[in-house]
Amino acid sequence: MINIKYFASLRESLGKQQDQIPCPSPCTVEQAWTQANPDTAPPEHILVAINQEYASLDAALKSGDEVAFFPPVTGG
Amino acid sequence: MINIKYFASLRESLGKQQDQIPCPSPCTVEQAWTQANPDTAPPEHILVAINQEYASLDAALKSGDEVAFFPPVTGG
Amino acid sequence: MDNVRLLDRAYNPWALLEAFQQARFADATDFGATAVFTGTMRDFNEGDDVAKMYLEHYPGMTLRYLQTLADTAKQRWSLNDCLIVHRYGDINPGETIVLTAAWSAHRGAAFDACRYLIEDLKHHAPFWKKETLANGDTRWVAENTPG
Amino acid sequence: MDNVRLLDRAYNPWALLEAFQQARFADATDFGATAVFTGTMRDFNEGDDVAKMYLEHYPGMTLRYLQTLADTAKQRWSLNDCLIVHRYGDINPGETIVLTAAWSAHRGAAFDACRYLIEDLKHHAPFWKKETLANGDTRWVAENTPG
Repeated sequence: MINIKYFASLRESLGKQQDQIPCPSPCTVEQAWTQANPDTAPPEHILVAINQEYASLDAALKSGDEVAFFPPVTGG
Repeated sequence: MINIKYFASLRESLGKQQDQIPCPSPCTVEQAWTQANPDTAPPEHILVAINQEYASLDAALKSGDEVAFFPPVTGG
Repeated sequence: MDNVRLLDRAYNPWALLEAFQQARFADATDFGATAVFTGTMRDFNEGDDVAKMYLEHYPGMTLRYLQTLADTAKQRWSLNDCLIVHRYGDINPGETIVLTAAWSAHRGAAFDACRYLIEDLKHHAPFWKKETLANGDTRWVAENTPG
Repeated sequence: MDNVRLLDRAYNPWALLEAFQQARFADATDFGATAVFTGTMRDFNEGDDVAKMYLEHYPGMTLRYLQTLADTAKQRWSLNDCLIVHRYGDINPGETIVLTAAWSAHRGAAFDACRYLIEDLKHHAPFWKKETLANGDTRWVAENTPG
């Protein structure tokens, strides 16, 4: 399984804070998004983290990974 | 009269912290130095202030001015 | 001595700095320069009055990201140490959101490292601000201002 | 609120900052960024152990110079305020010699102004350091290190 998390405005616009999907091998981040959100393309400036480190949409996932999607950060 | 002040290493090497000299008009800062210290040329990197504002060796003095000579500053 | 901290309530940045420096450098006299930045919540943004703010973050990733950032800065500038403190949750105008600090033998390194910490944090640390305006509307802050 | 101060004894820079900010910005929530620099006396310089230091200055010119510097910075960067504190007289290792700080709506202005204050001060404010080494020798510090 892949654990997906959504944050901030993305979490609100999707109306959910997480998903859990099966992990067909191989599976990229973008494929995981599409599987979890078949009717919604990933927003243009979306950021991705795999296991809490920044990654790209074409990075490969393996079972048990935590993948997070979030908008540009605004801390500080 | 011109009031002259010396600071820090310059004060120590000259062995005095101030001088008072008459003010022949016109009189530059360098002439005031020479009058007060006839046997000693002004050190190469000497700094000058007239009435507590930076000035140059060729600036003109008038009676009652306070002129200060000091080495490069090392505060902060 | 933790040099990266996440806090869920208001803090006094100066008291925190004093305590950190006391504990971390009690008898040390080998740093000559300290540079500090604090970011405070303003009561206006993009022309609107802001009543309060909610700061969401990504628990787990946040601390991890900031610790790597602090470690990177310490190596890159040979710092004696550095410090990053960041709020999350509900925040009121006038409260300190973020604090970055760097201790070094030389002022150039301290300044450069302190600024690097806040710039990098603003661009990469997983925090998101949601403002509540004076009229009750809420909105996510779209992007940070340039440094 | 005096934003330029000369002190003849040890001070706690963080407590001073807290008091200044409290008095100066009590209810103000219009500054978003504060940048601070403190310079601390080290116990070594140019390869030698330093036991203590005497900081001579030019009374009268010093305050005047620093006040002009503070006013210039406030105008140049549209600061909410800035602060310069400097010791003179006898100083021991570990004590804070100088503090510069700048408050602004934006972090770039706060950083740039804070750094300008310390750089200009180091090159122009009439202070001179005389070190007493661990072996009892005394010497005037010849020049400041580059920023």
